[in-house]
Amino acid sequence: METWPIYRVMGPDANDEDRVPDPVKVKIYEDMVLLRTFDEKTITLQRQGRVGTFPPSIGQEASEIASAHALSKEDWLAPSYRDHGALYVHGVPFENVILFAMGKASSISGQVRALPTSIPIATHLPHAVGLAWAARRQGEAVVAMAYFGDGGTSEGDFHEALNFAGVLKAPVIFFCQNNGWAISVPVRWQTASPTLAQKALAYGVHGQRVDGNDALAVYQAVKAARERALAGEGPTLIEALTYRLGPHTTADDPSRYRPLEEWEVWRQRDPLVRLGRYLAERGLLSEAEQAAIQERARAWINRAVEAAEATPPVDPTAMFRYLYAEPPPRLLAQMQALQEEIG
Amino acid sequence: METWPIYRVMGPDANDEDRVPDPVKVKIYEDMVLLRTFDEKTITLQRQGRVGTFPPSIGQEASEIASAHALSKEDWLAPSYRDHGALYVHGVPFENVILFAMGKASSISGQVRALPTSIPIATHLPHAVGLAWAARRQGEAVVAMAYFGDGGTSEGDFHEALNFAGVLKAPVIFFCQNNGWAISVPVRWQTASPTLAQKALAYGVHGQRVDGNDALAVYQAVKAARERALAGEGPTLIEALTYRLGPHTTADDPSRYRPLEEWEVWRQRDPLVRLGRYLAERGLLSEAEQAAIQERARAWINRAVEAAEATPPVDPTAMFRYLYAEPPPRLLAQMQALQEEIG
Amino acid sequence: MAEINMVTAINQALAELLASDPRVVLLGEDIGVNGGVFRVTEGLYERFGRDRVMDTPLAESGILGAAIGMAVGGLRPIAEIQFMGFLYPGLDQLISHAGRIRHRSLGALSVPMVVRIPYGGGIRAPEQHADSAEAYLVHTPGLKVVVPSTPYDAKGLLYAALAQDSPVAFLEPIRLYRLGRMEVPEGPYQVPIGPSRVAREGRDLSLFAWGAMVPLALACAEEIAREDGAEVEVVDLRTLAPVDVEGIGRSVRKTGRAVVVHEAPMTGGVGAEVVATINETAFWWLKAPVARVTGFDLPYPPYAWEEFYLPGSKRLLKALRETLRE
Amino acid sequence: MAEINMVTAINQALAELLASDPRVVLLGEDIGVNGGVFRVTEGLYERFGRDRVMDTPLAESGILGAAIGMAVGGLRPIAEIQFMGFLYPGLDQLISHAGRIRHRSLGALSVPMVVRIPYGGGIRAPEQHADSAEAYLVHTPGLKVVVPSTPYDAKGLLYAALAQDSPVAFLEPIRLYRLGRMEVPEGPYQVPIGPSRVAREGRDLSLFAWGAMVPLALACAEEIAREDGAEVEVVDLRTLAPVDVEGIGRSVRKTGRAVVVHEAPMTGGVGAEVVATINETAFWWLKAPVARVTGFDLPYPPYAWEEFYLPGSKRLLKALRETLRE
Ligand SMILES: Cc1ncc(C[n+]2csc(CCOP(=O)(O)OP(=O)(O)O)c2C)c(N)n1
Ligand SMILES: Cc1ncc(C[n+]2csc(CCOP(=O)(O)OP(=O)(O)O)c2C)c(N)n1
Ligand SMILES: [Mg+2]
Ligand SMILES: [Mg+2]
Repeated sequence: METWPIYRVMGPDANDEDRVPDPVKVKIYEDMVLLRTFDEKTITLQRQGRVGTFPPSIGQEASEIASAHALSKEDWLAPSYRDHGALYVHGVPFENVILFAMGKASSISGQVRALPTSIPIATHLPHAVGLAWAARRQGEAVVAMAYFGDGGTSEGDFHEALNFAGVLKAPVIFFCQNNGWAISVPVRWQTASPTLAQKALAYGVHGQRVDGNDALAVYQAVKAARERALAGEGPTLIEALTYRLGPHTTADDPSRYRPLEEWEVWRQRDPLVRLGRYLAERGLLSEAEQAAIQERARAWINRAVEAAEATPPVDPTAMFRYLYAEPPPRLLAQMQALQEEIG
Repeated sequence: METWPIYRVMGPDANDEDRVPDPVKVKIYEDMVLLRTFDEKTITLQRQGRVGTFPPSIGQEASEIASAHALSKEDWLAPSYRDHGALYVHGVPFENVILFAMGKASSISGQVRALPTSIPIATHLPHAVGLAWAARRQGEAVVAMAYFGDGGTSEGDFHEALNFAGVLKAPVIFFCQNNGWAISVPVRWQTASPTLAQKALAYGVHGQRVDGNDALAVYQAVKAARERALAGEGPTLIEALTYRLGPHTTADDPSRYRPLEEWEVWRQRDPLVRLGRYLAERGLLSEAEQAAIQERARAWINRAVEAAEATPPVDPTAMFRYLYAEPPPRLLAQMQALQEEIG
Repeated sequence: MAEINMVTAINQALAELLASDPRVVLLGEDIGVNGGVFRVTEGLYERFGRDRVMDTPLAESGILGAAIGMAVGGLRPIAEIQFMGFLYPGLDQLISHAGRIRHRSLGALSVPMVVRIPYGGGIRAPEQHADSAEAYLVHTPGLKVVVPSTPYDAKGLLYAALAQDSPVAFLEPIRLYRLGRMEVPEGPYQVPIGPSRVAREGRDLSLFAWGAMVPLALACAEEIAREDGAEVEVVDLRTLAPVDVEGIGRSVRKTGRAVVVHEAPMTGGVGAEVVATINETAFWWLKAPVARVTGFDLPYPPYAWEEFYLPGSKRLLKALRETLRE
Repeated sequence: MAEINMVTAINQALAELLASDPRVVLLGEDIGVNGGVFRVTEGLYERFGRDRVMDTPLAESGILGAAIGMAVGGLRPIAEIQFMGFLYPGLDQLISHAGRIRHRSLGALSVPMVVRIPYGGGIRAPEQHADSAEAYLVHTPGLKVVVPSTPYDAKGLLYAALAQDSPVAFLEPIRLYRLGRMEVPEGPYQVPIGPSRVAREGRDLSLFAWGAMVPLALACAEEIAREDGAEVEVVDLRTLAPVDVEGIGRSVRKTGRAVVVHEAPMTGGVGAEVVATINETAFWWLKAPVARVTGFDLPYPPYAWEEFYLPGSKRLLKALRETLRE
């Protein structure tokens, strides 16, 4: 049986750190801070009833942010419900992320090459295969990357997508954030496979484990997978080992199922603290500079939330506008009925 | 990467042959002959319009028959459309198999512990997991075995079932007949995985390749998987390497997609000829005795087909009888309407 | 008798069933340690253990398929699908197998399983967490489909569901989970599957509803009585499949007018079946066309639009008044 | 113009589309080297190669999901599901994604894909190879559903389907594949999606049908004309979603009577939607209840029962006569 080493860049005996450009390291840090700040803020907003149910990424910022930084803007993203961070990095304005949390907007916007976040688990993985295939057929040197969780590996669509991708040698990256839990179900109840990366063996595709709290390792792993894909060497399944420090969503209470000790261990591995320490040690960003970044993020998010709340309420009939290029007669009649109803 | 040796019993450097009792060897041969005889007959009947579309097992008799012989009658079978041979071994009277081919009966009958043949590919694999779990909960020392093909490994339900079984350590055997083709699609277009057995690695379950044209090896492999399952060691995925010598079904023309040379190679490996030669060499069944068995099978099948054709046509309203223990009012009204319609 | 809400009523029924029948097992995502995302299975894992209250991998087809095997194999599985929008990856198991095994085995095997499915909107849930997909199930031969609208019916229908020889989809209106309390007896009792329930008698119009639309229907009926002096009969269908042909016909033959209300999109919804059933059983009594008041022919929208999408009292009252007027 | 059957008409359309639009790709099980189990894609693999006519692994959700990705990514995929009974494992992709991406992205993305699905009974096929599951699709917002009943319509609807900005389910009645020939022009032309087609004019009763029920409907209409002297208008719905509200209403307002015929089980079938649509658009013109003539509320039975299960002329003539008499 192949062994499945965990790729690290920031660890003691790791290397490759010079392959990540310094400005990228700093930008990843800034984006991680922004995401953390937003998630914390939004949990509060949710408690106040100002946004709906919300899935924070707290603890997963390294894999969430650094992975997306390794992509080109021409690449396609197929995100899950927890991937507003990656979407932001890929080009969705954070203003839009906030409006989406308020139920007022789509999860994507503008010209960004991304699908709306997939709510049904893992069912978007086949889309990534199709996007990758479409890009290749149209002669574009781009990849498609799907985000999903450890729980997602149990769904049939995970299997069908990886198998398709293997057969087609499609330029796809399957980016699995193994955050230890699928809501209340621990990975060991999710599968008897000792690792998720080795599931790649079932499809003749490359499998790669990476320390998901090591932003630089995540960045490098995705970069490498991307290069392999573009070189025609086929898809990669990346298992990023990380941890969800917060609740599954604001509707969830992890104390019901998750041992506090486990959480304590992972809190010590906070990817944001880790990258901050690294940047300080390397002289790339002093503690004071980091504090300033955090302060700016807070201020920016506060302003953006206020702005989002100040946007006018949704136009009730707007929901009729998008399903079809031309709404059929019955739908138009329904729209008119609603118009009358609301006066 | 683990290597995936192919388990053989009848090969030159193989052993274990003494572990299969001689009477079992003979019975397996007889049943293989009966299946071959029936399949050949039915292809003719279909051409004459006397039965509907029919999927013969010609070339796969060793894996089809010997696998079922390794089970206990208390075990549960979850067959596919091509598994009338296994069903017969497990207890479905061949008379019933014939009536089913005529569209007049269920694929199962009587007290046999088997599901109706699954028509949608691989969607019955989760049933085997449930059956195994039910048996265990009820304290029965039995296993469930699902039959499916190489194409079936691509379906999401294959994945979900193996993953469930792995987590539950359920006493299930997943018996995959890799006959090289899923209708017109060769295995290498079905998956980029070099073997099907290694897909077991994705689920932490045992994977086993076996020469599917070696009846004794198939028998032993299933026996071993069964013992492992009953010992609480969990499920096994068996990949039986065999070949479909005939068409996918009577509606199929393999010359459209299948190289004749490949077929020639496998025809030389006819499992029936191979087992016959073995039995003759070992003095278990002379050539004359084999000829007599074949003759008896032909006569029996001919009589049975005639008897089946002589059964009265179906009672039109019988189809209303089984869906519910008590048909609801609208269904009863539909039945009455049909009764009036046919007068 | 204690006054309890629907979550507690279902929980109580599940606990009693687990305690009294060793064949009963529960399976689903997050139903064990966590007690279910709606807390419907709270405390059952602790009491009955992991072999009876099974946290499964995240795979709906696997869950339903395993439940089918368990049911054929002699257990009485109660599977949970976390939200109705996540039933679809497992729909094949219900259509191709659960609903057919009895038929295909000519009665030799049956599939006595229950699938619990929280459904419907109105709670500001994230996208795709508010679907009402009962129409797919109702059109699937071999399945029974029930939808309680009160704690009492929830418990009684669940008992009845588990006593069937057929698979039963048990739809739980999320919006009603904690909306009201009523007296619910301890211990077993069945609410029969099949007959609808007249939730409010009336002579002027029959209003057909199920699930979370029932309280809305009742409220509108009261308002019509108060404001318009007409008496609306509210029929809680309760069982959607097999459809209560006789109950629907009887009510409309009495009132001569009908409205049907549901959350799902109009086109091809169960409302169409109700209209067709009325057409077949009460056509000559009809004094006006039957009105359908439904969700729009759109995917359920993001929650800021929810109040406009779902049928509310304005939309329903308008239809009632128009139908009464014709 | 050549007289060709429906298989050839679809094949011709596919070949022309592949030749004229590099964005078109075909994918499915056995559609390439083998030319499809019904030979609909015959010769296309040889002509356009494996990158355009793709034999896929055996996985319906994978096929439909990949097609969705291709469509969003700028291609025009035409996926094949080998038989309608095997659509169910992939249904989630249509319900959760194909039909929603445009809506959920507020129009930023669209999913211009076609899913070809052979369907229906009458050819002594094995179990589960004869389903008519159009009702599931019709109730799914965002999908369009078309069903040709002639070679001409098959080609024209396929062209129209591929020109949509929405996913289109293109249902091919297996029984009609080789049943008749008619003149079909070479080159592109569209049969518009939406409007139904009056296949036979009549003033006494409107008979709604689609797919393989259309020839049956026409034959029965002729017989009624001959034997009973009444003129039945046969409306081939052709598009099932979006439903042709106007066309249905117009015909019934003219005739005052209606029958709808389909192969699928009655309860919750598209026939119910037709009845409900008539109720809403022509109630005051109706002189009799609308009759539904359908398959029974059973899974499609083994083929020895097929002739009793499917609506045939006896069942349809009886309903027509009863409806004319009332
Ligand atoms: C098909 C489907 N089934 C169930 C759910 C409900 N659900 C939402 S998130 C979740 C757990 C997902 O766990 P994982 O894949 O590990 O991702 P994570 O939330 O940990 O990022 C479940 C069961 C869903 N969204 N989709
Ligand atoms: C879900 C589903 N999709 C498609 C089909 C149509 N079909 C029937 S058999 C077959 C090929 C099966 O190949 P394999 O699994 O290798 O089994 P074999 O026929 O070779 O025994 C296909 C595509 C089906 N029956 N079910
Ligand atoms: Mg997780
Ligand atoms: Mg095969």
